[in-house]
Amino acid sequence: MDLSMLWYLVPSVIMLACGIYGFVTRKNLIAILISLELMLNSADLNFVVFNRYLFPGSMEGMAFSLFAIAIAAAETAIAIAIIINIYRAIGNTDITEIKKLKF
Amino acid sequence: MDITLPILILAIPITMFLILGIGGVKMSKKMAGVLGILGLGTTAVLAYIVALTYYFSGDPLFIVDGVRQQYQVFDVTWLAFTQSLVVNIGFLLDPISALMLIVITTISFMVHLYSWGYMEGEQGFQRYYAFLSLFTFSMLGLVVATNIFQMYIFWELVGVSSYLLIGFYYKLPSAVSASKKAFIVTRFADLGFLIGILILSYYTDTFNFVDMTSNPDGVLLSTGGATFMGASVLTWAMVLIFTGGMGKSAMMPLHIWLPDAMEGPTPVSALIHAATMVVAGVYLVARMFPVYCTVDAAMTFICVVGAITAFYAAVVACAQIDIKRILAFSTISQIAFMMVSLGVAYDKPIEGVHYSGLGYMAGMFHLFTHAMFKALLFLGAGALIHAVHSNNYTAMGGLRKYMPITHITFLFGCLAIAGIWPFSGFFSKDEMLAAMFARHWFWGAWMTMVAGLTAFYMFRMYFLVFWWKENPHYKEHKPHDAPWQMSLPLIILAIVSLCAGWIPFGEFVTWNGEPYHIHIELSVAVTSICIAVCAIALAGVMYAKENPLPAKVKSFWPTLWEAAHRRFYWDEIYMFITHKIIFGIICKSIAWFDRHVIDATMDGFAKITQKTSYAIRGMQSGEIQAYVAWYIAGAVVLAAITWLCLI
Amino acid sequence: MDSVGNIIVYFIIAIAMIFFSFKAVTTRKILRAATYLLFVLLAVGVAYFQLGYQFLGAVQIAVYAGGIMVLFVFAILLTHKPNDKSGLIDSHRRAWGITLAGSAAVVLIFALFYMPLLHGASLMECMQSGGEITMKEIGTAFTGSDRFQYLLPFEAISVLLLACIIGGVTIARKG
Amino acid sequence: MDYSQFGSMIPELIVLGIFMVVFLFDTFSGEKGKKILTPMATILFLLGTIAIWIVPASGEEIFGGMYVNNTATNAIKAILNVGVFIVLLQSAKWVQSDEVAIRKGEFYELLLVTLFGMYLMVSARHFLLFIIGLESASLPLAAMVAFNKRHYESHEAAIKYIMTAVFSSAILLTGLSFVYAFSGGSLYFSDIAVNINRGEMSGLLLAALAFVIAGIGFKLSLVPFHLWTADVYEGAPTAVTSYLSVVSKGAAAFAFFIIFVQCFGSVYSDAWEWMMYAVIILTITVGNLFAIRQKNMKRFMAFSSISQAGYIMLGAIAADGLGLASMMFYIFVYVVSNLGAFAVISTIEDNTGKLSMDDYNGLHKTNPKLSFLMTLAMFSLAGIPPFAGFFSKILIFTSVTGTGSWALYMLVLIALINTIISLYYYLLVVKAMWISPDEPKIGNFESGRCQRVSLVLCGAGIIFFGLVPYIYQYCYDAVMNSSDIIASIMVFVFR
Amino acid sequence: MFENILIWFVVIPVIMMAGLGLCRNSNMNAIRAVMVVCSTALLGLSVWLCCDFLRLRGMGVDDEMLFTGSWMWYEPLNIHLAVGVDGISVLMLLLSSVIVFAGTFASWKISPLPKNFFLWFALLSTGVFGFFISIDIFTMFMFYEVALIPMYLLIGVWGTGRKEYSAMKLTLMLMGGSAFLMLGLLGIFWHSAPAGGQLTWNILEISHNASIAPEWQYMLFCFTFVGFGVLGAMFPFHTWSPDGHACAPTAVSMLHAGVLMKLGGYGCFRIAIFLLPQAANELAWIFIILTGVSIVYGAFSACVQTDLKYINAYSSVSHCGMVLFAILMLNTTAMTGAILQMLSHGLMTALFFALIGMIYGRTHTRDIRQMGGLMKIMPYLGVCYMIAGFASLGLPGLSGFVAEMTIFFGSFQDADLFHRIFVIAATCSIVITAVYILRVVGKLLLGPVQDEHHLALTDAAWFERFSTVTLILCIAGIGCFPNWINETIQHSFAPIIAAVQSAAL
Repeated sequence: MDLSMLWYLVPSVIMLACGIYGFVTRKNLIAILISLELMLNSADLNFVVFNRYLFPGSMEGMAFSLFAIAIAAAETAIAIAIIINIYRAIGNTDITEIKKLKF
Repeated sequence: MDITLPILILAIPITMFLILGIGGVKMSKKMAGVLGILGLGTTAVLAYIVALTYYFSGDPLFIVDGVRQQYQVFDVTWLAFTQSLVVNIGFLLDPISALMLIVITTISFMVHLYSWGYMEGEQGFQRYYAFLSLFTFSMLGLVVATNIFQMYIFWELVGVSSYLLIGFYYKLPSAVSASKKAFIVTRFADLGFLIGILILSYYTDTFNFVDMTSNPDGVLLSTGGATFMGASVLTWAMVLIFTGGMGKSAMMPLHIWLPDAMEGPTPVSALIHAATMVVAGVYLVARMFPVYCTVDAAMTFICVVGAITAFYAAVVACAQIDIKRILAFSTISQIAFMMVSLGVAYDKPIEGVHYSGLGYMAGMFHLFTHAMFKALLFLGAGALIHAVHSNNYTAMGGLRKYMPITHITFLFGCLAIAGIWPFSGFFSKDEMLAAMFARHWFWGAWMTMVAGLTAFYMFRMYFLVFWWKENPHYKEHKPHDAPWQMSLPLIILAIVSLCAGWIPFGEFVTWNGEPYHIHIELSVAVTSICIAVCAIALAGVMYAKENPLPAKVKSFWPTLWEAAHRRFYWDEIYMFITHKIIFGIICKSIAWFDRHVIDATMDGFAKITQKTSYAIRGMQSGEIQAYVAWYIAGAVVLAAITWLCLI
Repeated sequence: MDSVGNIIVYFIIAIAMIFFSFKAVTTRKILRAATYLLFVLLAVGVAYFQLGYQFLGAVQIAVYAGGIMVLFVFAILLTHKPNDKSGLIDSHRRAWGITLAGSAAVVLIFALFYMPLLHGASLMECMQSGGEITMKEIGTAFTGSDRFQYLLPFEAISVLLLACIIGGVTIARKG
Repeated sequence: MDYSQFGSMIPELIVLGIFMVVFLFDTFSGEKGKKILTPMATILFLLGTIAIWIVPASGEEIFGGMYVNNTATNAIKAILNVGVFIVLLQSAKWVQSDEVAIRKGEFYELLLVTLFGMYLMVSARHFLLFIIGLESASLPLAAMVAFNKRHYESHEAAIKYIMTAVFSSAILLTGLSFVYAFSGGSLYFSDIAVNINRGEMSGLLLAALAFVIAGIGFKLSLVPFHLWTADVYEGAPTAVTSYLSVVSKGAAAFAFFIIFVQCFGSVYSDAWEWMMYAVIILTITVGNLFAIRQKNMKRFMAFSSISQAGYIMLGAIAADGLGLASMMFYIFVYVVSNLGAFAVISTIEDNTGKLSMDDYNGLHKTNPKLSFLMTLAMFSLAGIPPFAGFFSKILIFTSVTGTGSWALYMLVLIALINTIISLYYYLLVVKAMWISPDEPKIGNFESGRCQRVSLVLCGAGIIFFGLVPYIYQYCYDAVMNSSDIIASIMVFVFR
Repeated sequence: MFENILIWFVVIPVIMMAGLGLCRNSNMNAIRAVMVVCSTALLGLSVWLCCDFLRLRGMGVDDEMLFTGSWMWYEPLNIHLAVGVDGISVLMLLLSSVIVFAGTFASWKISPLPKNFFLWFALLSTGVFGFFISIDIFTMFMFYEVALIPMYLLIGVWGTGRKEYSAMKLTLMLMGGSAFLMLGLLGIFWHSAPAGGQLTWNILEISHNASIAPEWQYMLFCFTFVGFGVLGAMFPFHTWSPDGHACAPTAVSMLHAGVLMKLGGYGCFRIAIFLLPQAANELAWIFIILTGVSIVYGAFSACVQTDLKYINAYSSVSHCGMVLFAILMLNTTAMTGAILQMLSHGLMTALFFALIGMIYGRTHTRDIRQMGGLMKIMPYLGVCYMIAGFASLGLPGLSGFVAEMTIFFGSFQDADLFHRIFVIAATCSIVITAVYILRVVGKLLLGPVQDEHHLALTDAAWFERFSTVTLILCIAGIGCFPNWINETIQHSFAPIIAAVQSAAL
């Protein structure tokens, strides 16, 4: 039994799908951010897997993941700052209450 | 020939029109009247000089070996459609145009003079004279046209002058609608004329009359035997051109405008709707005569139309109350007479006929005499109306004592039109009837009957106006003869009507310019005089004194009388077609279609856009999650669809 | 043929990833969700180790599981009372979520299966042909300016992080 | 290791230099010094802009081909700089207001960093650098969007922006990870271009392309990746909105062209031409349809900018030198036109606080000059000659039809029909200002000095940029002198 | 560049705009001074151009275009500012300057915002003049659109009635037309030279190259013809015209109906037929049907309207339909007629709209049912209206007659039944025209006065007289002496006819 590339890619895709599901369904901003982290992780994992299986001689994918982690950290930081701001403004982090701007 | 005079003949009236039209407002009435009369007088003198020079100078330009020639005094390019199809404006002198020059300027001058008295005190006196000048110009331009297109141009111009003059009393709705009717009906006829010109000129590649009439067979050949819907294209062309003539000359079924045109001032009716413009159709046929002769069907058509119209108009005239209407129908009838006369003529010898072109000469002769006596009658009617302020004979009666000059001159006119020797009408009518009998007994018999009717209705009017019984209103308003400006033309015209028959007309006007010596055909003359006298006698019996006979006759067959009085409902039919069908159905539905279908479609695009805009606004629901749902759905669908489509 | 150990480890991390991802997006308690996320991150870190990228795995655990999770926990504690449960998700929205996530997953998995480059090489073979990446190589790559070296991105991301700090400060600053 | 390579990144260094000066000055100066921050930043930036226009681009690939500053990228940077300069002028009054005065240093810093990120986006020839540039250009923007702290809308806009941004970056990263699978192990554009070939089309590559389009489409606000746009534009401070709508979009469009032509040029007609075909139609149409109903001027401009993005992307679907030149020209014209409109909007907002289109009724009675400029801007955006917008539109249409394919003719037809819809709503603004019989709701006021300068600049740009052909010539020459772009077009786009 | 006389046709309006820009809105006299000086200058310039053109032609200069000049504009796409005129353009310039001149006087007392009004008016004239002098299709199109858009504001701000709706509708529909047009022009450009040749926008070069493949010609012909046809009020794209004209202020209606609608016809043969001759040969029948319908349909629609401007707008549909109809006949005479009709319709519609504006300015209604007997109250205007009406219904001696006759005789040259039927249908319009013109004249001018209040109204003021007299003189001038126009333009068709004929072979 070989652990081929797909063995890693499929869970990664499922993780992505979970992230999408979470984003679309959760009401709490932080929960949504958590879903986003899942999606980002899934992408990182893809890079690493492709790097390992397809281009084992180079390290582009790994380097990309490394930077992606840093970017994800920055994104999370900004997002959390804004969420806290929202919390200060409206007293909760329920996304269903943040839809004043529409149509 | 020097071209100065012909140019002046055209230039003076149009200049007068411009001077009076633009400067008239600032002018006194007297000045305008004098200017108009002087201008027209000069024109008349010049026209006489030109015409008499043409007839009598013996110049080889005009007459060669006794044959009168067609001579283009000038012919300048006005508009070039193509290399060969060029519209010229020119001045053609030939027997009929010279004749028309005389007729037009004479009558016009008389009318100018007469109007000075008749129109005194009317508002827009200057305008009136301006329009008269415009009309004279147009009519002169029409008759001297060297080509059919020039004729069409002036044809339109006389139409518009007629429109303006009929609508002279523009504050009266009836005058306005009458003028509109006149213009539109003739315009409709002109459409036929135009299409006819289009067809004809396409084949002949020329507009020029001389080119066409001098070589009618060439015209026939040029069509190459092309046919359309079973008739040759030349037939179509000539019939359509004749349609134009039918409109102007008020032939059935395009006659309906002429009776209404009597809404205009009476002198105008005398000038335009009796003497000159309405004979333009006759003139047109005469002008194109050799070409018509190549198309038998067209000639037959002219005869038939003329015959029917003549009879119809005569019958209707018997049942009218308005004296101008009676005169109008009589005009229609008389013009139809001329048409038939032209229709029976032929440019080549016919077996058993001693002179096949007689109808042509006779028609022209009648045109001339009719112009004189009909103008006389109209002017006389004008004097009557001037005196009693009504158009209806019911307001008249017994006027012979009050208005002796009018009475005598009017009687002269009636006798002339009835064809009583020695009045001019006798001679021309006799020639016409002779020509008809020569061609076929039917035409002769039919038209003799019409001549009888003519005598009857004219004298019916005469008796009802001058005899019958005195109208009680005279006590308040004593009618009297008109002032000298009006009486003078009456007298002159009466004399002319009396004498004109003695002119040896055939020496001057024949279809090919060769002289023809008129001789009275005794059998025809006697017959027609007998019938006329009988008719006059009948009229005398019925109308000379007040008696119940007319009422009895009327009640004997009331529907006929009513129908004749209502002109056999032609107006109602036209009203129905124009108002109900064209306006009510076609125009309204097109306008509706435009607003509610086409425009609505355009607006519909806008509405659909707006509606879509509202329909899809839910996409922008304000929820991030929905946004992201769209986002990911978009990306996935994009991938999936491309995948399905491309691989 | 991969070693049984690898396979077992694989299954553990795969199941952990799938299970905890699922739990993280379905649980109604936000703190639990954060915890499940932590497990997922750890599992991914382990996967990196297993794939032979130790440095990356370490970074994953340090930055993600360490740093970012702390941020999350702080944020949650700042914005929530203990035992706060988020409201029930309405079925309408859940259906949409499932549809979207499902279709995305289906399309991508199909795409992966039909990928032309897919070759059945086992992890073992790949590990052998590539081998591990040493810290030295990584260090050189991150400070070099040649091809396949990342000095410029490295510098650039430092600007990005500085900007994010400024941004965070701006947002958080009162007034 | 050759650190001297940094020396070739002149535009970036200039921007970073200004950033450092502002940052340090802001941090260490006292209350008094803060007063000259705005003029200082503006003047420095103006000098920097001039420097970028003047200093010739080296065109050499540095960092192993990861970064290149050729004439085309230099030109687009210069264009972006013009936009940022106008934004700086416009925001001069706003940053002095109580609400943001204490944070104005941060405003400039974030602005400059995002600009730096955009520079990287357009110059990147490696996906890693590109992603970093993209994130630098979008993450600090979230902070800028949240700048009006006392306004709830600002927060809502910020959260919507950041959430969508992170989501889109996750999607983009996923897409790139799939691209990586086809890349032969290298994320350099040139390598990917060699390794992706037409024979091996697969679902995964299509998914990758779709995800990359979605990822960049977020920045460009292409439909259906645009939904954040209107809300964010409406909620963000007007200065930030104008910045978002032109500068950020312009950079993304250019980067999009570079990526899709240089990397994916070989699968142009197999894949992404059709994706973009659909996306462009959707973008233009949906943007227009939404714009019709808008009453809030900023929201209105948001939808207008969505549809404008569709037109910009026509340059990408043309995928040749002419397309790129036209696109750059379009961006430039769009910058002045849109900023002209925003200049008016922000002037009015700063002075009266009014933002609704109904408030503009009868504006010409009190503020004829502003109305006039707004009219010019609207006409230019709608593509009416003799204003610049007409030229940019017709040139971009020309470049698209140049490919000679029927499908693209139809695309242009659809775009042209959409210009009618867009004309409709642009005219609504004109109508409000000139035709509406209502009494004006906005009184007469004196606009600030900087605002006036920006208004004049935009007005002049709108009038002259089309009539004077040098701008287009500049873009065209810049593209034609960028050998790497031209080479990639020659090699990969098969006609 | 400025040594070329044609450039001044654009420069003067620009100077006009600059001059207006310096005036204040309240300073009516200064504004009028600028307008009068500049529009007189334009009139003088066009008369001078006309004379010079005739002189050169008389000297035997038989180039297709005279006074040509070409200056590179957008080099990468080979876009030039290329100018040149043939007889047709000369006449069109003359017409435009006459109408701008008359329009200036017709809007002597415009309010509010006179300065802005004249600014947009000047921009409109820039577009019109620029269009007629251009021989580069890019600049031509640019000027075309320049002429379209000021209409929105001119109608919207200074119009009457449902002005917002109408202005929007007019603008959007015309822009819709120009969308098709633009696509057509782009197609022409990209096929303007054989493979490898230098692509060009220059009309003369394109027609010289004759390199557009037939299958492309078909599509491009439809696009360009429809594009221009919308402006030429071709059925079924004419509905902007009634609404737009009804709401426009006087001078704008004059310029729009008088000149702008001519852009459509001019463009149709200068671009659609000249550059795409083969398609013109083969597809003309489609548009002959549409334009034939326009002629009759417009006339019938006009018969039942009650608003003066609607009547005139529908009559414009009919008359402009005739222009396009004649152009499609593809022979010299008919095209000459089309040009004459453009001139004639331009002048007489301008006159009509000027008069309607003046009447409306006094009575404040345009509904013919509420008016009557105006001839008595304002004889000057009444007479002018009648003259315009007579010109419209084709009275000889006025321009309409000449134009229509040339069209009919030209169109009749085409011998097949299809053309004949449509020609005859078109000739029928002369009767319908008479019907609606006389109906209006009868209701409006003649008959009893309907409204007592109208009795107090005054006749035309001096500037109104000036404006109308100018137009009437031109109408009568063309009507009485048409042949010089024929001679001016007849050579101009040679290249077009040659192109069409060689394509037919």
